[in-house]
Amino acid sequence: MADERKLAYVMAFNEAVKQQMEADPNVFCAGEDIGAFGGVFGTFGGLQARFGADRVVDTPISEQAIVGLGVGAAVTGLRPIVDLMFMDFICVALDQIVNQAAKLKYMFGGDAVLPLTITTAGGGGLSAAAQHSQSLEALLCHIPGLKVVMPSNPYDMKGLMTACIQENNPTVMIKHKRLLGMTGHVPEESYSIPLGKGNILRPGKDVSIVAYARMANEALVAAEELAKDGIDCEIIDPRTLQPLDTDLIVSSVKKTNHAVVVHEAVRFGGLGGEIASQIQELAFDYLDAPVTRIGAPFSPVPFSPALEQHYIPNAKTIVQGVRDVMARV
Amino acid sequence: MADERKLAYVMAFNEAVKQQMEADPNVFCAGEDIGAFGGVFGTFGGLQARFGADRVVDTPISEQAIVGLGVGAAVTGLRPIVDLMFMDFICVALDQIVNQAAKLKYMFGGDAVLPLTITTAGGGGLSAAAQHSQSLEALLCHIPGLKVVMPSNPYDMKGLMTACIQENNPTVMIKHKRLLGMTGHVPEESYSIPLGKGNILRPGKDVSIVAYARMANEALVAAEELAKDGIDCEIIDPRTLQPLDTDLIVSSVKKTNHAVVVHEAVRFGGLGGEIASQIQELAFDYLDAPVTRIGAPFSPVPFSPALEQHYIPNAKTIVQGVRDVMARV
Amino acid sequence: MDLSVDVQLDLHRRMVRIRLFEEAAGRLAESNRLPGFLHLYVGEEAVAAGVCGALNDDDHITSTHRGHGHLVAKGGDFNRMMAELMGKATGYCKGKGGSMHISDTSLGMLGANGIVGAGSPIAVGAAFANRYRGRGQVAVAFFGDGSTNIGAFHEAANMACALHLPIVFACENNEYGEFTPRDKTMAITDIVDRAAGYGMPGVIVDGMDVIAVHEAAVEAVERARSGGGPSLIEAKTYRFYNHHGVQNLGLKYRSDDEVAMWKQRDPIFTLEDRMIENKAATRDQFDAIWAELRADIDTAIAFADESPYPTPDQIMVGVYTSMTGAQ
Amino acid sequence: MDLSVDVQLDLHRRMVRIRLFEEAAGRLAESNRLPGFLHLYVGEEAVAAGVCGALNDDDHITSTHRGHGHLVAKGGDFNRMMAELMGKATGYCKGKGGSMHISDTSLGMLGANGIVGAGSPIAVGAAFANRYRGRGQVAVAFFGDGSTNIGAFHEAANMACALHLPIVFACENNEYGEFTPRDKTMAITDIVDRAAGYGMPGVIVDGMDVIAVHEAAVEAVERARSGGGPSLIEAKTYRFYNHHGVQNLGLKYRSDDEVAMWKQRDPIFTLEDRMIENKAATRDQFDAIWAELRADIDTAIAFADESPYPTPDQIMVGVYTSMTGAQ
Ligand SMILES: Cc1ncc(C[n+]2csc(CCOP(=O)(O)OP(=O)(O)O)c2C)c(N)n1
Ligand SMILES: Cc1ncc(C[n+]2csc(CCOP(=O)(O)OP(=O)(O)O)c2C)c(N)n1
Ligand SMILES: [Mg+2]
Ligand SMILES: [Mg+2]
Repeated sequence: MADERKLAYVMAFNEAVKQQMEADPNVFCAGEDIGAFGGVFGTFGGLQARFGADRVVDTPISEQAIVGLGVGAAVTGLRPIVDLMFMDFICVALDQIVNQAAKLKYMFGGDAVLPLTITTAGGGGLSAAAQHSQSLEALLCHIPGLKVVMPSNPYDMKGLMTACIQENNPTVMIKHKRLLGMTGHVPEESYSIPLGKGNILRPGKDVSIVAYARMANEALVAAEELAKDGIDCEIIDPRTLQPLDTDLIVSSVKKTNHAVVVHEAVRFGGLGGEIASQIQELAFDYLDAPVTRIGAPFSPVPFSPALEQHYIPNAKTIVQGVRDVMARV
Repeated sequence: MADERKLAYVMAFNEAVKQQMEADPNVFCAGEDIGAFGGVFGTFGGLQARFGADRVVDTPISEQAIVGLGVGAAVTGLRPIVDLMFMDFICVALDQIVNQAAKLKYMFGGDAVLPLTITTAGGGGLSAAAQHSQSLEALLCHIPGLKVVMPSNPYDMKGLMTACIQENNPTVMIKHKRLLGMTGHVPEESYSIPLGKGNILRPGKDVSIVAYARMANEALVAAEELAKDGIDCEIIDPRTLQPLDTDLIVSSVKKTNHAVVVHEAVRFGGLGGEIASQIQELAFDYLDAPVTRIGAPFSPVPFSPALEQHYIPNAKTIVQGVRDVMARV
Repeated sequence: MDLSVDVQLDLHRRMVRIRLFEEAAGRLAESNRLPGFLHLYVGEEAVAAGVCGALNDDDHITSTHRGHGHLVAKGGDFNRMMAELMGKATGYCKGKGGSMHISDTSLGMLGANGIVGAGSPIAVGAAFANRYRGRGQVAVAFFGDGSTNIGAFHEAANMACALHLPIVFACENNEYGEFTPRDKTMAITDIVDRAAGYGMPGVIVDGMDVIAVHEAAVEAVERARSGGGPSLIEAKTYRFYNHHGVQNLGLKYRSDDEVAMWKQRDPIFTLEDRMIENKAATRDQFDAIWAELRADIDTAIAFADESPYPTPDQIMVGVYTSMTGAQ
Repeated sequence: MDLSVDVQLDLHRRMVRIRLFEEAAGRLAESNRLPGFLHLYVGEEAVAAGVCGALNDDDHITSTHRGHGHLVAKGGDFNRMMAELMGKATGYCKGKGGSMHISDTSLGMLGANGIVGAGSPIAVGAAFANRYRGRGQVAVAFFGDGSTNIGAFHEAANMACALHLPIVFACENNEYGEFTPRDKTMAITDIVDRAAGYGMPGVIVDGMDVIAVHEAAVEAVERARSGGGPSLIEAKTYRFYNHHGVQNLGLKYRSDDEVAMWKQRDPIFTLEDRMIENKAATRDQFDAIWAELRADIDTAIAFADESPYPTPDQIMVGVYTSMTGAQ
């Protein structure tokens, strides 16, 4: 529709936070430069002006204490949103994420509720080099107690971020830096998308492409290209990586008999291994070819655009991967 | 042989360190309680008395600075061995491991050599609960720039630890806490086992079991049980998880047509997903059944022995997993 | 400050409860009836008791690997504690946490913690929430001398000061981190020297004197409660047993003389002697208290012994608040 | 200390080299000729120059996200620096690191660093190695005011003091971390207040006065070299441009007056004026220096422009020292 409301991915995030802060006085935000400045990506823009410095808190450069602030405030009854500017910085705060936030409830025998949302920005494509471009979701998805979300478009961003804030468990919401400016239809009213429910971005019958975050969009481009060859791709965006919508993925593969899993993260040890393994475990007899995984090669993210553009998977690599799978006899 | 030299796993580690310190004055050790006390598991026992407090250094409780000490000393020409008492504590130091040690050389355009060995102790079975029992190797294996080693017996421990110290890249040597007292043949003279070379612990023709660290030993027990049913297991211990000996694994599966991958880590997102994916990618046409993965369920490690004994995979779960794979038609 | 006899007896009771619980746990551990690691608080009772005696029920504390003392001082239930240490289903954590994660959120005790330093940032979060709600609650972070060398402590202390939160940092300086003496791991003698670097007041107290600890805690808690911001209390204390377990393991790292010297300053007996001297209490009274609490311990051990172990179907329970995320 | 004219000219030259490099980089960034983030050092030249002027070639430094200034001050080559910023194969890091990872281990410059605080522990390692080898080398950790709030800084400072290592902690206190002023992120005014908490001496210097910085650095370096252990120098300074890039982005977070006040205290012009006043140098001399170094910059830009980009086959090169671990 020509007159549908459009919003950028970054503003969809912002709107979800704003609406939840309006709805629930226990929601607050804390992070570096998110207050007066609105966050380095503008994700928290305008929120301090609206809700005050007590609810939109500028913090020191102290990622461990930022997450700890969230853990302690969540377990004593608030609903914190704490921001780690770049996903690479989860490494600085991982103890609070993995050993505290994720495990507290369990270690306490269930006697704790942690409605904590950790937000961060992942992915490459900005020539930001090896410490500001990583996709480290595999580290988080392996940790019982966490939920991990990576939206691929503005609509999902708003709905998933709303769900994260409303969720009674620690969630990690990973924005993709290269999608911040992506615009799309986003309803003004508040809505949430259930965590753990994937989405068929494009129905198809020949091959199932499982792709998330920016790669879901690359897969859509690839599918158009492949359609010209008569290859009809079904694109599944799991949206939430933990918990993973295994049913959706497996039932698609049972239909198409071919699967390609794509992520921007390093291929070795990435979440693609989990997804591919589940597919072959649960749809073994339906597979006409091995599940193919597409991911970054085994090196840190290089700085130079001349290298990085070949490092990150894209529509072209996906086209090639799908062709290989389909060509197999 | 009755008179072959036997040594405990922990002493095999100790002997490798001692011999390398004797051979190379640039090798030193640093960590918490490793000096006068010899390390909480006795791994560094006697070394400070022998080499002095300048080469076997007690540090503050500062895991980031301990690894940083190693990074800085390695890049300026020494060969540090830095110890993180429990593997769970890599979360405290992950930035120095993942963003510094692993990437420095690459970010410098290759202009750096980092002969750094990080040692730690992983695994459960001691009722040490959720923050002292984890198997987090999957987090490390996903990171380009690191090598990751998990020996399953004293012989491999000495040879692999020697290789780690001699290696010109950052390595993480993960001792398994429940194997520390395991004894076995260990030659007195120094020897090294190449990183990246797996080992066939037991040859067999019916099913390939890929298992490492303590699970390799459980697999050996399982194999005896399964032999009674006439199932002949081939057990592959990759020993080094990064780089992984894919060739050895795949050629075994091509022979047996069945594969079971076992680790103590949480199944979801564990390294088993990578191994299973590689197997189905490279030996798809040889597989008579899907690759089965055995790992811990998706919860933190519980404290009570009444729970933990059912949480960690063991010979019994492996027997069951293999039977299921073999029963499939 | 002149503490009333009631307050003194309250502090005494908290200390004796800790002592008895810990001695019992130590005995059980020595006869291999407790699984896992056990870090005893014996010798340091005055710190937990003196500080928690200054708190309300709805104030929060975070703790360390050495956490039983803090939970007892905050009002922890012997039965559920002992059951937890034995890994029983009736324990505080239903057998999932054990000694290192013992907790009671209803008492504001946000968990023992197996990661050195990790409790302090969580206390900062609790303090933030307390101010946010505006009901005058405060938070206390307990931590050891050794833990002040780790980054998390530093970040927590600084953030608490930057945000001017209602929190007290309570340091148990027992001069050792595990088996390594303080002077090998820091170039300062007093942890309180770190307070100025964050912009908060700090005070050293005799950690073997529960009255001294309590008076400092009352002042710090009052400051926090009334909007005066964070402060640090360094209590000089000593653990009478080993870092974990009871006996010294392996090499000897503390001299007999040193241990004996500190044991002479036993915080409980010191208080009893003083109160008797001041005619604030009698030996008979104290004997009765010990006897009463000893009986509670016996009850707790019996309760724990008779309690069932959790069943394997409980492994996956309690990972998420509503079970949706598991595979 | 009375610095010789030669030393003053050397410090001046280091500063001008930084200024020219950074101004050129800023211009290139504004015309979109530099990929990625760019954190300029303009305004803070006296710190890198004053400190590095006190070091030998084989001493080590670690740096920050704002690292060009440190590399230039340690003797970095314009051509390779400019090529790196453009992502060219001839750059210091062969195009793999860029601005945030620029480094030259042969000059003892152990890398700019994209993780705030992460350089300091690495400097501690270098200092350890230097003492271990016993050749009298020292290490310097450069870091910002904001980074002193992160755990890694704290652990590094404490460990250096505990091990009594030959190291100098050089703080560039420019009063902001990104877009947030110091008083929002810490309750102290002077970073030097943190030194006592580690047991090291600390000194505040005027970071716009290269002579003052240099004199403090000479003393600290001499202390470290002669076995006197770590110390901290806090240089009060200011960045003239934005946190990254040149223009202020988004909201204004510093007043025009504040920026103007600091710009008046330009470290280079201050030194030039003083030297001219003292008859230690003439305007002509300075003009010649600027002209000479400007020509070097032009050469560097041309070199970088003409250099090839790395080819895709280079992606997997340099991950491991001998390529065995990759898949
Ligand atoms: C991050 C981390 N590092 C190391 C350890 C191992 N550890 C447990 S207790 C302890 C000593 C703590 O010393 P201190 O803070 O002084 O407390 P104390 O035991 O003396 O009460 C150490 C090193 C740990 N649990 N966590
Ligand atoms: C661990 C980490 N947190 C946050 C950032 C983002 N960041 C980059 S520079 C910076 C400000 C650093 O302030 P300061 O240390 O004072 O250095 P300055 O930029 O003022 O020179 C921040 C927050 C980062 N790179 N690393
Ligand atoms: Mg201590
Ligand atoms: Mg600054």
